[in-house]
Amino acid sequence: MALLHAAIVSAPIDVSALILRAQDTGVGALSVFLGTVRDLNDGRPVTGIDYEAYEGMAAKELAAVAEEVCAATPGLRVALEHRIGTLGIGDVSVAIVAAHAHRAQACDGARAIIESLKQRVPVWKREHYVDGDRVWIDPTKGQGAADMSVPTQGSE
Amino acid sequence: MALLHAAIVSAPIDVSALILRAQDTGVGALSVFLGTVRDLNDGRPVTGIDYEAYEGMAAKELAAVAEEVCAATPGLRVALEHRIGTLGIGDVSVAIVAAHAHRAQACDGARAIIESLKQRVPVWKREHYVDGDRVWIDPTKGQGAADMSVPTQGSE
Amino acid sequence: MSIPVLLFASYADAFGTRELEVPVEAPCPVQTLVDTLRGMPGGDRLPPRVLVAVNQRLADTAAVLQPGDEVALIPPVAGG
Amino acid sequence: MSIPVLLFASYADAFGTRELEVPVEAPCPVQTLVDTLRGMPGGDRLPPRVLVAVNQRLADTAAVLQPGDEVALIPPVAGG
Repeated sequence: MALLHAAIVSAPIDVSALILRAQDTGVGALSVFLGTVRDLNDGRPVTGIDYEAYEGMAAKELAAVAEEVCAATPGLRVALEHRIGTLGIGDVSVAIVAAHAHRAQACDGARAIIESLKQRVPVWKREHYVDGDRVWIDPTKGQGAADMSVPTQGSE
Repeated sequence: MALLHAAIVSAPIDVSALILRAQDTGVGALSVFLGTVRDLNDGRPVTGIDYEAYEGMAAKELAAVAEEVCAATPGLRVALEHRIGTLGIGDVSVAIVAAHAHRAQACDGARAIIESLKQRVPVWKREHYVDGDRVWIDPTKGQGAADMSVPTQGSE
Repeated sequence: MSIPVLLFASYADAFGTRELEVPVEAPCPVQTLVDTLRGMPGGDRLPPRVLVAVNQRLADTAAVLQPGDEVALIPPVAGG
Repeated sequence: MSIPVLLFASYADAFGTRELEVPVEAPCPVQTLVDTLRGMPGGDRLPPRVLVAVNQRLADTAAVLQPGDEVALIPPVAGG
């Protein structure tokens, strides 16, 4: 079990520093997942996102998600952060680094963590639109969707 | 088709610069794969690796691998580099950044590129061992293997 | 007596506050707290199923709240 | 006449050079070049199947080498 770092942060995420935390002499592959704020969601132009967390619980769940994947993947080394506050287009909202001797475990580990994180960690986002409207996103609904053909499980 | 950068380089890879190349306002997820030199291969302690390439062909194949995955994944944005020369433990030998509006495409894209790269791009590596021995690695064989129970498709 | 409940995101908007005193007395089941919340101003904006965290862990509706527990409503999460 | 052949990694070690003049005359099939290489000093260290790139693309053994082609032997690749 090698969860090296898990945190909810309000400052910009230093991806290079996270990579260094997960790096080790026995590591042959690192898989890094970055979630970023994009300018379009379900066909509607977005100008920014407010991220809010239940900070104490979110920090615990973030660590629990990573620890569970580490427990299922011997030798996996993980460092991750989720940012909260108001983010602009292109800003990194979440960064997950999974390192292992072998690439399959590193890639599958990072992927498993982001999927579980999105299901469990109490973080919410409110999108800002060009018309000034602001909407809390509910992934269980298809709200504000101009293009419902995009599968929700594929969206960030 | 959005292959933004593909190169064989001899200087250390600037991962942050590669991420910036792939980043865009429409990107919601980036998957970064880093291959690094580890201190143990098939149970034998390694002190460093010489990477050699057929440079002209390797640059073309590196681009071709990425372009094929981009062609199969509309909206994918890719930047990648493979380093050659003598690398020490922990040094990054290959970096692949795959960016997309959605995470499934970003993660699957980066993974598809590293798998294809390892099959096709004319790059070779010679491991240095603590006893001074140096051996060119042939992934089609199990040479120098003290632990053949490790599946070769999982090793870096 | 009352139980303070933490509210976030759309639920904080629904009730117009980030912390609400709910007029139930501990010990009481989570379900009683939720039912009471539904009858308060803004409670009609809660979805049919509401998740409740007790001491920062999701709790079953049958769980019993104790005095001093940290109680929070958890809207559908949307991190990442 | 001869065809210059680029050698890399373990193949360069086998022949003790990074570029070898192979005594065959173009045009000739790739297979003829490979057969000739096997008979040269170090050629016994080539594996049963040898990949050949012509002008930086992998070529079939039946492909015909033309004067001026860039020819290279490609050992099993090990990048990443």
